[in-house]
Amino acid sequence: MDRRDFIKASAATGAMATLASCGNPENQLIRFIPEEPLFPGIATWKPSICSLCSAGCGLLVRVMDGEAQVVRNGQTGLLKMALAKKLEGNPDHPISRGKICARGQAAIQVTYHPDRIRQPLRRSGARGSGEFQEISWDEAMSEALSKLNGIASAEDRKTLGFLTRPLDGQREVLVSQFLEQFGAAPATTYEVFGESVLREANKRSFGYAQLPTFDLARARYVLSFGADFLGTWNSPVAHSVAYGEMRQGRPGVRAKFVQLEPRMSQTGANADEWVPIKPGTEGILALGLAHVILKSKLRTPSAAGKAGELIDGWSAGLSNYSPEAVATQTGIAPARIERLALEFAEHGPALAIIGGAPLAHTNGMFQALAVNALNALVGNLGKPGGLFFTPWPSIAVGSKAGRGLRDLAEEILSASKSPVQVLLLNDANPVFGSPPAWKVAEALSKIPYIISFGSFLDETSTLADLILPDHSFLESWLDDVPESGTSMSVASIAGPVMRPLHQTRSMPDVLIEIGQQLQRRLSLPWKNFEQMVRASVNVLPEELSSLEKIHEKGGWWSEAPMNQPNWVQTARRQTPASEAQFDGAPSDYPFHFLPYPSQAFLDGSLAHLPWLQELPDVISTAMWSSWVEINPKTAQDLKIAQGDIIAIKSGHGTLQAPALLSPGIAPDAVAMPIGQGHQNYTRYASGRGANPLSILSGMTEPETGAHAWAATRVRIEKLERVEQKSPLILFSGGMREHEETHR
Amino acid sequence: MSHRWGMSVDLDRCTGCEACVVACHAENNISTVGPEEAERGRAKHWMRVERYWEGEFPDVRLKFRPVLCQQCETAPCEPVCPTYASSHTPEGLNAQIYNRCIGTRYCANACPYNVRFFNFYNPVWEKPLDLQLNPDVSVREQGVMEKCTFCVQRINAGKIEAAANSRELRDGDIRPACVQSCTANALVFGDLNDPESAVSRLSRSPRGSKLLEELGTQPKVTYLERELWQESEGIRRG
Amino acid sequence: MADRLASDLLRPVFQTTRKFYALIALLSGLVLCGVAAWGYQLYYGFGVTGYNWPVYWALHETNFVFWIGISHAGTLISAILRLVNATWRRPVTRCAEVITAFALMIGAMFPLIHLGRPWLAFYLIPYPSERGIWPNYRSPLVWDFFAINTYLLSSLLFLALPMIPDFALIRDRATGLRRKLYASLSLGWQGTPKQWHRLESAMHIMALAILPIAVSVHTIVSFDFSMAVVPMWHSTIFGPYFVAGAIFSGIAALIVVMAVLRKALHLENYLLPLHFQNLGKLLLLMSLLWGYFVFNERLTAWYGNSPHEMNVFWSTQAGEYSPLFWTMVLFNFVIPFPLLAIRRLRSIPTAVVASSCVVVGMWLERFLIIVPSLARKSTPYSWGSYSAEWPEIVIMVGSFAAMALLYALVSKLVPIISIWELKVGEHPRMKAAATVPETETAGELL
Amino acid sequence: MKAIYGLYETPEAAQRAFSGLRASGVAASDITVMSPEPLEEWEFASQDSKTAMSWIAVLGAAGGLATAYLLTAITQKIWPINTGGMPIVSNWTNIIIMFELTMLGAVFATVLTLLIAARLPSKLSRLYDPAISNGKILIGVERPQDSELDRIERALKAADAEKLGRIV
Repeated sequence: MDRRDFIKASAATGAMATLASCGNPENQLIRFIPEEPLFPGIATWKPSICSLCSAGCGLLVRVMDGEAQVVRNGQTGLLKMALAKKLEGNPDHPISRGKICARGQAAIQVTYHPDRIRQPLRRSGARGSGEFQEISWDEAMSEALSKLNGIASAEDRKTLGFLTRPLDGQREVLVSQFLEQFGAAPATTYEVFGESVLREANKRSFGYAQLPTFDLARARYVLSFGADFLGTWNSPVAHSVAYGEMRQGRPGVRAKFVQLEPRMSQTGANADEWVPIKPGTEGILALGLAHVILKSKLRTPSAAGKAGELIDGWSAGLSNYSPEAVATQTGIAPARIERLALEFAEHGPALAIIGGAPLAHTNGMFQALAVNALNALVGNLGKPGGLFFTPWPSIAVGSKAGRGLRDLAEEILSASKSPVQVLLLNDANPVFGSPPAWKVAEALSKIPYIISFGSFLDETSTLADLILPDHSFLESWLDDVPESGTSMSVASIAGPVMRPLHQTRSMPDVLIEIGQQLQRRLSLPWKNFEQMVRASVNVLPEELSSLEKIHEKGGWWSEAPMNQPNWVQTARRQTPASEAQFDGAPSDYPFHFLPYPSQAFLDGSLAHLPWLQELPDVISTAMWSSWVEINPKTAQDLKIAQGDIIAIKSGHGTLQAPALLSPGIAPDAVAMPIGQGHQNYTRYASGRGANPLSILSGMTEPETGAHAWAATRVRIEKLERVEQKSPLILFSGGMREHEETHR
Repeated sequence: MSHRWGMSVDLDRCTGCEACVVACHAENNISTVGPEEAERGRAKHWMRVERYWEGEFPDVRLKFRPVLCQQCETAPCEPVCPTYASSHTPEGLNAQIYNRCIGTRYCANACPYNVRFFNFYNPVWEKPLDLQLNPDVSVREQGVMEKCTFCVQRINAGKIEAAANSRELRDGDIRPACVQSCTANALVFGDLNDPESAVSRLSRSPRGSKLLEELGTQPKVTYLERELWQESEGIRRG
Repeated sequence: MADRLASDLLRPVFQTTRKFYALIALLSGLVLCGVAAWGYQLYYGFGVTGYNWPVYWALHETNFVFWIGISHAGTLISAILRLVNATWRRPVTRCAEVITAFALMIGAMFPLIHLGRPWLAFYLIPYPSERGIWPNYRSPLVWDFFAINTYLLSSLLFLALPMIPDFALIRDRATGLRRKLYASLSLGWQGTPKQWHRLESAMHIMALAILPIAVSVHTIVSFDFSMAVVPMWHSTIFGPYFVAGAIFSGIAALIVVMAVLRKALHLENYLLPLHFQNLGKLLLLMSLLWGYFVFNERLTAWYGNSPHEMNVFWSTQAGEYSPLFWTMVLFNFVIPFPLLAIRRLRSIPTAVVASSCVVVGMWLERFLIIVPSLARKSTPYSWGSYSAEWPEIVIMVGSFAAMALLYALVSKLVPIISIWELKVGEHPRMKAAATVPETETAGELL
Repeated sequence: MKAIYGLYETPEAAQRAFSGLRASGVAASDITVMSPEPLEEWEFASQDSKTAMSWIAVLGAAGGLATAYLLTAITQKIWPINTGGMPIVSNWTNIIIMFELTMLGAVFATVLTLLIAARLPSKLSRLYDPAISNGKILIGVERPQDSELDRIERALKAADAEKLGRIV
């Protein structure tokens, strides 16, 4: 009896079993025979790519046979199919090295989420009412086509908009080609924690518009300016793997790690020395350190090359950044500044990292350039234990940047007739993720027709008129070129690990299909996205490009020489302002408001996963809740106790959240994790907690237009009456290992 | 040679990323209890990352400590169980045999580490989340205790694999979900009866200590202390 | 004289007032509520209680220990009094032994109630099962199983045997159905010298046997806690501490019950101030003993200053449980001591007040032993707290109602004072003993 | 069956009747005595007061001990489960079970002896008179020789019986 028969048989028997067990009359079981070779109870491992964040960790997915209740062309039945059971890191993959973070571990719940959109939806109620009706793909596609054919003239075609979270690999290529051929403007990309400031700064300092990669494993001194690089920033898994080596990987050598930040992050908790610093003064401190180093003649200004030249007064030794001057601004004692500077200069290879909040100030560009200069000064660029840039394989094609979200919203609101008539919305949730001042929600609702590719109803996709649900990443063809995190040049490529659970279609396939069925047919030369991905491989060096080989590995990678910084084309520019501007006068708004990406939910896009909701945040130990971190002394002055619901008021709004007394935050600041406070995002996240982004000012970093989300000041009021109860749910009891309860 | 499974936890590597916590849920079919129950203290985390504050702002430190069942040699949870639901396997694991458990919760009281969890209600996976359940691990009904098993299903799978390829188990063949997922490689698992295994070597480290050692439970999990940096780069005990 | 005795003491058996039926109705109602609450807990799952991680034992266990403690009123005391042949005991013994029987039955319910899967409770019974496995004799819970059953069986026999002659008495006076009933209950007792003699020697032997059993039972209950390495549980003093506490609460309960019977059944001529005084002295003694044990336990913990123990210590002394703790001290010592110690204050009402305080105080003591230790175990990260939900509380109320109900019913079926023993007491030769001055009786009983 | 008896108000009277009967040549063992309370201090109520009850109790205890030992040690041997690093046969803990069952054995043995010795339960003998539970003491003779009847009756009357009963 050959395999297929065996499967048929087992399927049939299984059918009896299920019939007997569930005894559900209306699903008269039509048996779908699997295409995959499946053996009951035998697990196989398939490579994939984690697409929850932009790091692009390579995955191995444990796949086993199982019975899923599915709907196929109107018929309900049990499908014996390969089911993903567990996600693990791909040991060969240069980024993940066999590991993935907590969020990656939970990513599998995206595929099996009970509130996933299971087939196309058409809006049936008023916009934002969240009322939709299920329709067939044929209906959905014809409606979408008619809308796009509706904007036929060259003028009108400009009114097609595309709003997406930053894309990668062939998806990016496809979208830009689609828009270009259609005659529309390039796509608008948005994510809460965009890295445009750092990319631009790196372009100016080193010639690479790219996130940096750090050789932590071989570094002996790490100075991190507010970068939560072990938790949520850049490529956390790659960093953590290297961090382990940095700590205990080298006999007799253990690097020192100093973290400078006003609120202790998960990364800061691991520092040998944690230095609280006034928000927005990180760049000044960096130059202060440079000043000491130059003064002590340990390095010469020229050592910093172009990166130094970008800084005013660099060659003159940064005379106005004396420790005393810097101390008054940063709040760090002069002696400490000198000590840190000398340690940094003497314990090479040394590494300065900046990321996260310090870049989200109005002076973010200055801060980035300052830290870049500091790196350059100690000469760690492209050196072992230093900073370098991941070399990209020829497969990667950067695309033109479209309008920023803020400009888009402004244009739409200012014009009488919306300059965007049809909007394609892919996997971005700006209504939740952008400051109210930008008025994104109003702008979007002014657009006559919105097509969303979302898998879930969230604040933004509820505004859509038509929803063409995308596959989950485990069901799709994936490719990705990691921006950073490795010294190798990498192109991750993976096919689906399981067949679609619901009646969904992958967004690229839909684009290709639309492109080919438009009246003005676009020349997209591929049958489907799979073909496109396969084709893309051909540009890789010949001997490596056998897709089979790539496939079982989960991608293509080769040890390429580390990118040395290339100084060309970095034109001398005006140094940006060094002072950070804040929204709200200290007199009315005495506290810095520091939102931060939460360990579980990142920017809030993962708040719908129950595992992550119930994951105790490692510092607050809170589950299913949002909270405001406040220094115990401050709390005492304001008579605020643990768990009291307090009001946070900024010039742009008010939110309510329970107070969490935390010794790890400056007395003049309050911090709040981003992620909760969804009005509408599946049964697990809706109406839970508060969203700090909703009270942020719209200030931006002037040179890139990136949102300065760390630049808002607030005041705190203790509430006597609480409107909606959102309790603080902590997993832990005690705060300290040895409570002072002796006699 | 029979095995004695053990683990070492390098607190100097651990970053508190909690990948282990979620990995454990994914591997062992640990149900989430939801906000209302979590608020009432019924959340179940076989693996947790304890965090302890030291000092006050600005001179404040934070310590992380992953805590799971310590698989004690002389486990306080075992003798108190009236039905042998909690007993010792030949390979030194503290087994929890769900079928025998009548839910006295005595084992949980006797356990100094509070790593045993009670099912106050039947577990729920809202469809189709149940499709993710690991068929190698039984789900626990209302009224029984559950706890870390050192991923015994993986241990057995590893042995079967080795036998199938007619070879001895190699060090590192078997990795519980938490160890597999540990991003900084702080967790190391292996056979303590093999003096050359990574875990044996680490357990002998001068930085090593056991949790609540003074209680004489003889845990098989060794914690390697976090170190402090010194100018000289000579290494001082933390 | 025999007639007066019999008619007084048998009145409740032969006449039933409307008040009595009302009382029964009320109590049965409460008991049903308790049963319903348990049903609710069974049906919806243990989660309906306030139990949580890490406080896995709380109110149910408190009530278990409390009731087992109360049970030490009867059999133990009456056994002691029999052995030292304290003649004033005669009216007291039976109503004391009845407490034991019922308190044990009720207490033994709680281990069932507290199980996560009570339908599997039979796993504790040692029999060659298809599961090919026997109970784990290392587990204190199995010790409980044996100890409590032993104590219950022997207490029931100890209570039942002396009833036979009184059943015979009723048999000879009753008519119709009641006669049939008591005829069978009296097993054809006819009072031959042989029967009398064997009965008395049997009672003597059982009194001897029951003393160590009673002591062992509450020691083993204390083992449930002291065997676990939990701060403030793992203590060698727990055995005697619990036994003392048990007798303490037991006597208190007995005094309250006697006072109630005295009023309700008009036994003023049988339950004399003398009895309350002597029991009061016993209570005073136990109160001192209890205080002594608490001081020992607290002092060693405080002096030892081990961090884990101190966390629990302070949570009861000054922390969230301190109100309960100091109430306990007030009720178990500060109030009862003067009331019982000062001669001028001695009276039935004061004895009752003191006893009621002690009953409450001892319940608190059980709670304070169980919950704070679990809430503050060794790793501070896993600390928690406990607040009861309604199911536990209703079940607890039900258990108290059950005690009252059973007692009321038994006082209907059996003369609550052993008539024949009393007769022996009133026998000319005995007359003297019944009226000896207290001091002497006290000496007699110690 | 034939029987004759008298009921007496006080133990003194009963004793006189008893002595009278003995004097008139009735064997003590043939005399039936029934009283509403134990009256050991009187000769008539203190026959066959010897008993091995306490020794039987000790035997019962021994039995209980043996059972307990087998129950614990043997089952631990046939189902050897290692818990908490304790020995397979953990006598320290078994002692507790042994103690309890020992005591239970003693109690059961005692009660059984009582029931057997005191012939409980049994039917009431026809000689019994409910008046006993009103405090009367019954002295009587079962199956007397016809020849003796008058002598017995006289003896009983002599001790001024409240009531004389004859059962023919």
